[in-house]
Amino acid sequence: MMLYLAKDKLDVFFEKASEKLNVYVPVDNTNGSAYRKWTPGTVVSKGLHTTKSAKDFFFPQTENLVEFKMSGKAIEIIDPRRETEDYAVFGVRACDVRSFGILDKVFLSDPVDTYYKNRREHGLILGLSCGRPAETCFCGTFGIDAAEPMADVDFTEADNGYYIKANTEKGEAFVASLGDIFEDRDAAPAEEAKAKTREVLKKLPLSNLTTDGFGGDKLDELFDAAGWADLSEACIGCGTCTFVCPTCQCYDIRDYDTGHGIKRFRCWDSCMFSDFTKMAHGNPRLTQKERFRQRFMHKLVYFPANNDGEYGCVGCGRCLASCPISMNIVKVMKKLAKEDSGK
Amino acid sequence: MQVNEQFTPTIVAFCCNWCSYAGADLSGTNRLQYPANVKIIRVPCSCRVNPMFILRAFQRGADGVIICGCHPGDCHYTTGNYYARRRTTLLFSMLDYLGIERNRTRVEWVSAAEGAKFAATMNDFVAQITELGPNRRLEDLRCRK
Amino acid sequence: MQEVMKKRAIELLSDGTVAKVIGWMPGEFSYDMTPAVFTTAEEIESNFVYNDFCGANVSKYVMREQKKASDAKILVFLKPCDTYSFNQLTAEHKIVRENVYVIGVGCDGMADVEKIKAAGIEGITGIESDGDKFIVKTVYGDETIARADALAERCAACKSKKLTVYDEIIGEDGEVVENSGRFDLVAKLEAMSADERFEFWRNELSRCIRCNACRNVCPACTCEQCVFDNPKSGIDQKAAADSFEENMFHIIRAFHVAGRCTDCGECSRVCPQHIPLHLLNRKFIKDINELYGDYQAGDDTESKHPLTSFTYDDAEPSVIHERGNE
Amino acid sequence: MTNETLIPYLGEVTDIRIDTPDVKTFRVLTPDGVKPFEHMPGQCAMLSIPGVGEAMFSITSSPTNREYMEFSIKKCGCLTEWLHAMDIGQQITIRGPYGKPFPVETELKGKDLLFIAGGIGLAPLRSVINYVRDNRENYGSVQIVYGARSKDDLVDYNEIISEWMADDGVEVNLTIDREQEGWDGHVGFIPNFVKELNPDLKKTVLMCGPPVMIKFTLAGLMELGFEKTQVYTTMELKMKCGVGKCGRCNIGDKYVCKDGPVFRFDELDELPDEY
Repeated sequence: MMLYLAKDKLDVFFEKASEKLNVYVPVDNTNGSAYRKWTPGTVVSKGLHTTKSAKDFFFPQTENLVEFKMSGKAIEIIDPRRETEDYAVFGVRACDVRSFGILDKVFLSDPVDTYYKNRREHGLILGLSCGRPAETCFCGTFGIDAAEPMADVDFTEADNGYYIKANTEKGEAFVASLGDIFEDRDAAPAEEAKAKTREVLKKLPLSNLTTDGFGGDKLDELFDAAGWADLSEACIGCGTCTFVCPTCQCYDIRDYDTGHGIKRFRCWDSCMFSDFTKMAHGNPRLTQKERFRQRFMHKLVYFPANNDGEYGCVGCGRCLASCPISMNIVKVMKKLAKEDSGK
Repeated sequence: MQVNEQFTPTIVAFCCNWCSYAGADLSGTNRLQYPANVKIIRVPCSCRVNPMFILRAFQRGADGVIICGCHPGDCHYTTGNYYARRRTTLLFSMLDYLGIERNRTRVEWVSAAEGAKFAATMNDFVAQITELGPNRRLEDLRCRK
Repeated sequence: MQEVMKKRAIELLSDGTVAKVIGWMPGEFSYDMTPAVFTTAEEIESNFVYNDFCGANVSKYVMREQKKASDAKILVFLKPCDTYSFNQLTAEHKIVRENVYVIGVGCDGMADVEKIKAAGIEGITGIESDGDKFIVKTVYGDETIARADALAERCAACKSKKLTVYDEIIGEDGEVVENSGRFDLVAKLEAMSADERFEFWRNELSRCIRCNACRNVCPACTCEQCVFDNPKSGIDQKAAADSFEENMFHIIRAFHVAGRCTDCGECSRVCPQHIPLHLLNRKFIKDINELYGDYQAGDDTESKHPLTSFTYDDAEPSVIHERGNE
Repeated sequence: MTNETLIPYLGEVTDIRIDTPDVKTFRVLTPDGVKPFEHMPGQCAMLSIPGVGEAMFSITSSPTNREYMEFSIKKCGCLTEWLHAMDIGQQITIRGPYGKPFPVETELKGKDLLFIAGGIGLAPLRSVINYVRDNRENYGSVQIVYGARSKDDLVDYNEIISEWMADDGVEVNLTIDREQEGWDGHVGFIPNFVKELNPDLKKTVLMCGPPVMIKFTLAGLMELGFEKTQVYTTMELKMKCGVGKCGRCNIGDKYVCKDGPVFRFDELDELPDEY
């Protein structure tokens, strides 16, 4: 048996949940979607992915770290943080759920990033299994099952409603707190829907992509691979791939002078930008080739080397859809693997 | 927008060194009054005013920006203000297009002899901005005091 | 067309006319071509593609290649709209024209996969052109879409199918399109109230993630160092931390290319957040046309840009304040 | 203040010494007049002037100095220019200590040490040198090879002459790049000087200086018969967070701010050549 929520009761669910915490849902905008706070009347997007990933919730694009007041030679240091509210994010796909685990490995490792941790602890993830994966999806390559997001609570669409499964204590408590809006039902339709999704996943064009040839021990072979020059040739050095990526976590720390104080904020940064490693005495990555290589080496070699073989990519396919010149991690992996096997 | 009685706008006036700044000077020596909340920034020529200057003035809390230069034909550098004229026209049009109150910006040609015109212009502009209220559409919230 | 292009590229490479060829290489799904530089006949033979999805404007790559080696002879295939950018870059001395062999490629408009996806077609594995429609193969079964419905937004309002610069032509040269309707949306916005316009642009620009794709892809953005990257400028904002910065970046960028923008539409094409950035550039073009006379950047390499010229009786800035509907 | 990694402590500059035309040494205390925090030789700290920037600097003073912390800083960028322009009493912000120190309590113990420094490269090594001098019984012989462009560019020449040279069991070899009036010491570049000195192969080398000096000196040491496992250096890359998260100083699977800045050359060999 499984808990079930009829589709026409989804709004009731959001309303009930909103009494306890802020609920964010994907909402359509021009040719894409983004998370918005649910309010009565909000229409939930039916799309597969939000344009940006859900990492914003824990690691926002910009965030104030600390403020300074300057007077003469003296400085006053102010911690600007306020209490974080509890919130839930609905409609998170399996790939994005996995990405949070990857971000955790960075931000929750010693020394813990308290800004991130705070948001993470206040957030509840409501996963949604995929029904119609896109051609750009390759989560299977990284061992992710699009039918089982493994979030705090998983929603599976079937039988004109959602089948609900809590995977964590936090999720269970949340489901229990909503009381009787769910009904008990036989789980068979949910299993059927998942099986159907898995069938589609097998048919996807990138379903045969493997991580063979990549990993923490492949530094020497891959770093000097001939393919990087061709692959990076057309790269325009923008940050699109980085900013839509659910696992990219590099950041910059900058000061902004407001005229009556200094706000020190951090913001997303991209290793694809020419000034990423530029310092007073020079720049160790002078051309786009090196910057481009860094991004993919980090996901496919450096990250697994430091994290028990786990790759820094979840196969969500956002970069495939949004790169201005259609260069992406799949093309990189295929070309380098081909080169490697040709040796 | 509700007009706040207490509202005293911050006005930034970019004045060309050769005409308008001298005009401001003359209005001062003639003891003509214009509000103290007009902050004059002296520039070598009205065409020195980069669109960025105007935006940054708004960012840092200006409620109105006025650019004053020599009358067309009288530019110390012969043609500078002709270029400024095209640039400011296009920029103002763009700001208007973005829905930012068009009356927050103005260009006036004020010669070195027009001290009275300078004071009158500033008084008029300050009144206009006071009526518009504080700049909210082109404001950097971090800079709000 | 692809085969003719390949043949000419190989011929010109073989007879030494050029040393490099700028074209496209295939992607994974037949709609995701990547611009590429070829140096051998074998590479072209096996990896050169040209189809309805090669919309990227490659004129800026000529500049990049010349920066690496200024005297290398380069072959580039340019669509009509790309030729305008090419001319503009030549006029600004960013491209050495003598070292480029331009093959103009006739164009009837490029397709945009976003439009196909927006029509609800998912899981695309292959797209075949079939007369006035596309047959789209997907994991959920085959679909068809009319070519007109898959046409990129910018191509639907094409300003010109005329090749303004070429050494030879493949396909057919076209004409400047009269009444292209490209200013319709701008005019619609102008007719709105200031509040509506503000609302419209906040909604669009607030999605900006400052990935810089619009800037980096823009053939008019050729500064050695952008003011937004220069730590000494005081506005080297890396992220749009405030709504003001979202506005400023796009106003300044549009202003800096005003008069030089050829309206190629790359900025809107590459925006991952689908912000209609071309509407900013088109506003400037429309204003310039109305205030200072019709001007098309990249028409030729001689005429003076409207912002580096003037007439004695230009309109006063006050014309803006005297317009209708506040 | 809190123990938040990204929120700095307050520091106050209590003394500024002009060492060379472009190097000044800043003494930093907390506003209460105590040392900001404890560290080990080779570790770094993030110094910042709010509104100007934040950057990583190696701590020049030795941990055995219980009273204050010192930073020798060369003027070369935006922040350092600001630091050079400030007066005594100026408050700054400081956070740290960051990075892995020289292994003074493990691998270096009991060893004969050879320090090779070029220009401002003496800054991180000075901390080790003074630490070793203060714990003399734990280490063997100490030889210091230090070179700069000119006599005026030798950082804190005073301490070198009056303290290091006066120490028993510390050999100091100085060199400058070009002949100069009032200089009767060695003239020549460091790589060649090291070869001329022909140090004992048993020594462990700690080296820091401009990349080109490191490159040629290392080659020279290899020629003499040293092993890469005997040579340590300390690196510099752009850093923002200092705790291995912002990704800027990432080379291979290492983060220079966390896994470095001190590396042994055989460890560096395993990293991609991107520094």
